[in-house]
Amino acid sequence: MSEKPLKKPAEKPKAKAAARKPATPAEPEVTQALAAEHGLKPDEYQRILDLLGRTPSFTELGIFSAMWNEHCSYKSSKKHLRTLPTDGPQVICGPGENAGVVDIGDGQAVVFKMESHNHPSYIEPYQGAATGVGGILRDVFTMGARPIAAMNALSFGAPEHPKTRALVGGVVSGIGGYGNCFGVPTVGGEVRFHPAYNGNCLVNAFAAGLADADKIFYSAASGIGMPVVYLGAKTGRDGVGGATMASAEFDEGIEEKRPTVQVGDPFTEKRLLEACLELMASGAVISIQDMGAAGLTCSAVEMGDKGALGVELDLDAVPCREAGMTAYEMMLSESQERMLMVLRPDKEDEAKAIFDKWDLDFAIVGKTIAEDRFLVRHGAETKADLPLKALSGTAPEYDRPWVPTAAAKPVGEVPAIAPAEALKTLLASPNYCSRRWVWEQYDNTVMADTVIRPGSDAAVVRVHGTEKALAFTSDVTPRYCFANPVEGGKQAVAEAYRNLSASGARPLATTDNLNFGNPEKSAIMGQFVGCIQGIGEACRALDMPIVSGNVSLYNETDGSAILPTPTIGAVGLLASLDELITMAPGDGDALMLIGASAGHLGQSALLWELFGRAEGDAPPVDLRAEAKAGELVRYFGKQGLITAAHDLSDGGMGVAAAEMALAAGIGVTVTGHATLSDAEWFFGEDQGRYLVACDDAHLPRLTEAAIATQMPLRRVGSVGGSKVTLGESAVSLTDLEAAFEGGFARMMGEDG
Amino acid sequence: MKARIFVTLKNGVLDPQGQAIAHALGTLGFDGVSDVRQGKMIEIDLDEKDKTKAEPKLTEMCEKLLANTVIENYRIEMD
Amino acid sequence: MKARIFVTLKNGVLDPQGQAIAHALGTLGFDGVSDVRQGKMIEIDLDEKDKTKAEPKLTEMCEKLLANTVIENYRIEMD
Amino acid sequence: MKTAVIVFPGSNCDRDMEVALTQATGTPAQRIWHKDSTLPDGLDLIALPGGFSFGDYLRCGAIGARSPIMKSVAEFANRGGHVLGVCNGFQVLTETGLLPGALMMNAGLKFVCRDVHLKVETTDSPYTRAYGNGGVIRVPVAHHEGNYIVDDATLETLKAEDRIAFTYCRPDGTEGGNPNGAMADIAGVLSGNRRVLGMMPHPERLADPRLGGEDGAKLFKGLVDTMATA
Ligand SMILES: Nc1ncnc2c1ncn2[C@@H]1O[C@H](COP(=O)(O)OP(=O)(O)O)[C@@H](O)[C@H]1O
Ligand SMILES: [Mg+2]
Repeated sequence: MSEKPLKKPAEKPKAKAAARKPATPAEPEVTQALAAEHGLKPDEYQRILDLLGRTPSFTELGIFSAMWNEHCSYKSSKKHLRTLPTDGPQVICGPGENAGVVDIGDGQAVVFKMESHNHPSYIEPYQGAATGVGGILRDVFTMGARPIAAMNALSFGAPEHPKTRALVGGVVSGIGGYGNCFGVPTVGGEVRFHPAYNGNCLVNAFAAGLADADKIFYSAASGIGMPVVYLGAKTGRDGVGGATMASAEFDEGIEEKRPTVQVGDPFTEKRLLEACLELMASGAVISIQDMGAAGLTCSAVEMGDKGALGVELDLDAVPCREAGMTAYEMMLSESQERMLMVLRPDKEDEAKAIFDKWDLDFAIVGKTIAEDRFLVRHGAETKADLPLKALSGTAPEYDRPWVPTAAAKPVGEVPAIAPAEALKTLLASPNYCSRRWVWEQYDNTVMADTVIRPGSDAAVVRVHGTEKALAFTSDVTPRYCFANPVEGGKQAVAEAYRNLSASGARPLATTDNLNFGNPEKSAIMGQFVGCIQGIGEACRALDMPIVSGNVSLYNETDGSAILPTPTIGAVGLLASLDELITMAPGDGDALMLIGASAGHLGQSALLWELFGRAEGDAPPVDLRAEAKAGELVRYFGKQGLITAAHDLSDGGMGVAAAEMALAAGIGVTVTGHATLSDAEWFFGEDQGRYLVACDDAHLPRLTEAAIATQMPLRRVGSVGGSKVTLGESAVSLTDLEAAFEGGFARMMGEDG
Repeated sequence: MKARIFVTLKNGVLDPQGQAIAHALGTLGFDGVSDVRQGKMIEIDLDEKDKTKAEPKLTEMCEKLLANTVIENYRIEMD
Repeated sequence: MKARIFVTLKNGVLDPQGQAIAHALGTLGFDGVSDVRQGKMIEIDLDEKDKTKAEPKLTEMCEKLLANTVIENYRIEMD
Repeated sequence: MKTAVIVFPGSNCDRDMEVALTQATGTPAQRIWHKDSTLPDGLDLIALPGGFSFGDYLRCGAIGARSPIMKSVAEFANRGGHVLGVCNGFQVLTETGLLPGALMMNAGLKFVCRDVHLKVETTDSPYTRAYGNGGVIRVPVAHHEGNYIVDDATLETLKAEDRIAFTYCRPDGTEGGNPNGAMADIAGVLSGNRRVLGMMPHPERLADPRLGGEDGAKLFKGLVDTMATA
């Protein structure tokens, strides 16, 4: 620890401070060094001293550290997040609440968000991932929505890295263990492998729920003297220090910093869900907030802050799992499956009956007060007495220096390839093989509304009791973001847009989970700023406002950062299931390519997987062309002109055509290109493209519509037979299927 | 040689299973149960006959596979 | 009083978890492991201090809930 | 036809079952809370839904099987009532002893969610009468503990009494396709009076053409037909 001279705390209001400052002999003395251990920088500590005019108590220091760390305060990212588009006629509630709320017509709304649980999952993959799922589900049902779909976007280190298999196995079974028990269908996600994640895996969990648009619940408290009620699991010492740790770069000392790992209890979460929904229906709930990172602290402050009220907490009433818990521990505990709410006092009996029915612990732990004060009492002592508004309102905000990412060098010579062989190699690789190994461990059909299960473009879930449906997808290509953050940011949104469109869904809105390295490094900050710029541009152009999101910074180990990974989760709407488009073409169909092909091989899957080369620029994204192409595909779908559609992304047309063939169990033939090389034509990753399959009879109408909208459309092949033929070379569907379906198990060492 | 390995959750780590069992025992009318914790017992038949040689081997097995030392403790018993 | 209940699969009942552990130990390079069986250990804190009174109670708990006697055996240990 | 679904804390296919029963019978299925001790009068069928009753802690279905309502369900069954247990419901039925055997962890040790093919081994039951003899149907499974075991003597009895309702098979009806290692590929078994059925696969999840299959619907149709002619 540095021995720099400490700035003296302001001396002035000493008498007052002494009178107010709660003194407990057992508690460590608060010094700048202790503040530093809590992750507070010297200037941040000084800010606290200035604000209070005294030294904070130990509990108060803990509260500040929780409120002001990166995870809760967004101090490095706020400035840039503000530039994102968050509005639109479809948006009922944008960022700032537990989850975003979007109108889906007929008085209904979809509520969704994505959140990371990266560090905890690296330390204890099963529990880390499980509690990540628990957290995001709580965010959704806190708003009054019943979760109807979940996704998970996972990034792991190199397949051959010694930790990778255990992380994959643990994370996947943790996600399944929690979501399956809770009873939400897990319908989509992503899995990628890259050495940049060797020391930091990413676990981004998405959840969406359904609610009546006029019955959304928010966190702002209202009314003075209203009871603040604690509901759910008891408080233990779980994760004390966790929020602070989640914002610190990993180093060798991680073993020492390890807090008690949080263990998830999906059974309690399920009861909490049912109890909360019943409670909300009873009219008893004024406001509600789940306890996430730094549970009681953040939730109580948020409820007060949003409602412009103070909060008084009596910690003696908090249900504790362990004996002798201190105020500090209770305020910072990250025990899962807990809620805080302000209830209507006249509905107390009804509320109690519901808690008892579900055998959940509850307690009145405080009340709202008129003063702007956050007062925490424990035993006979006042453990914290802070100005509530200032706790979040004066949180530091940084305009961190950043440098734009340098332009990428052009791609070098790409050797000639045998396209069918290359295709087989790609589809057998851990990055592009089937994820069946993963999603078969997730219950993806519970709730009996899953129309399109994992393995297609977007997953489609029917809106219960209607003929409407919602489509879900999660996308980002970190290679692109690394080479060119702005285009990469755009591309992530564009790919999500494409996946929704290829399923026949009209894209509605977006959630983002921005995973980056250490923002105190200007190059990393440059990646962050660039990606946000690109995401913002794309969301505007494609009318997919950001309604919720999450930022995870400091994903570095020993100075080595992850690839910039701004995961985009997006939701689309099918007004009727008749608009649904699948990925499986019919025998004899023509295969048509929508969009322009320049043969872009920079940062392509082909270069990386076959040659280990990460070269060139990311493919440019023409947002106007993207919008038009998506509209065209949806139009084709609505008119019943096509039998199947699939967007082109990693691995270009070759991979897309093969995936369609595998989905249908029928071969495809794609002819070569006159001027582009086989590598460029079959594996180029130009954006804004789709393959659609149609009956020959519909070709004239397809062409007509394409000409009218000035979209390139050309016939590239046909569906039939039992082989996938790319130009001059072919591979049997059986071989390809074995490569594709067996890839994941091979990577996990489970192939016998 | 037979060895038994007992794997238990560390103190302070939430044990939802134990809680559910305690609750169910209460519902069934068993009172006076103040706490329940659920752990694992793993019985291993080893060719090794020498305890002093078996022990480090078993410890290594626990550290590497049988226990998740982030949240679990283990104890080794040999016949 | 503290009691420990050990619940094990009956002889002849296949134990896929035990087999998987045995297999994994093999993969990790531990040889000489001839058999692995996984069971449960349930630790119970009872208010009852008298062993002779506690024992029938614990037996009843096992019969009624803690063990599935179709496939499992149990053994009770008291401190 | 009057039907009811028992709801345990942790049940999560209760609504799915309710929807399927309501659709098949045209009468809303009732929901019955596990803490209740009596059943409504005049029930024709009680369904124990899938999910994770009591978190499936200790053993799957173990704590649920000891819920207050289960005494009445057992009496109902013993009086000749029809009881259908799907997935967790099957586990509850074996834990109460209403059906023989037990469900152990899947041989692959992983949760498995996929469509499986089932051979209808007997049409001599209200649940299977609507399926053609020896027919193959497709329905999803989603479980971690579906590995059915019974002792050899009971297995012989089950076979002799034609009480194996469904076995896992390949799409063409040949042997294979067992997702969990179940003994004799057993996916569902009947009680001695053929009125209690426990099965791991979820017929209620594939009983709607919008979801890509209707094979599950016939199970409910068979029940409705039985009740209509009873
Ligand atoms: N972790 C996961 N959980 C569930 N489904 C997944 C997961 N990872 C990938 N999938 C599914 O596998 C399919 C292929 O994934 P991906 O190649 O990322 O799709 P795309 O290129 O269309 O975005 C998609 O349907 C996706 O939802
Ligand atoms: Mg796609």
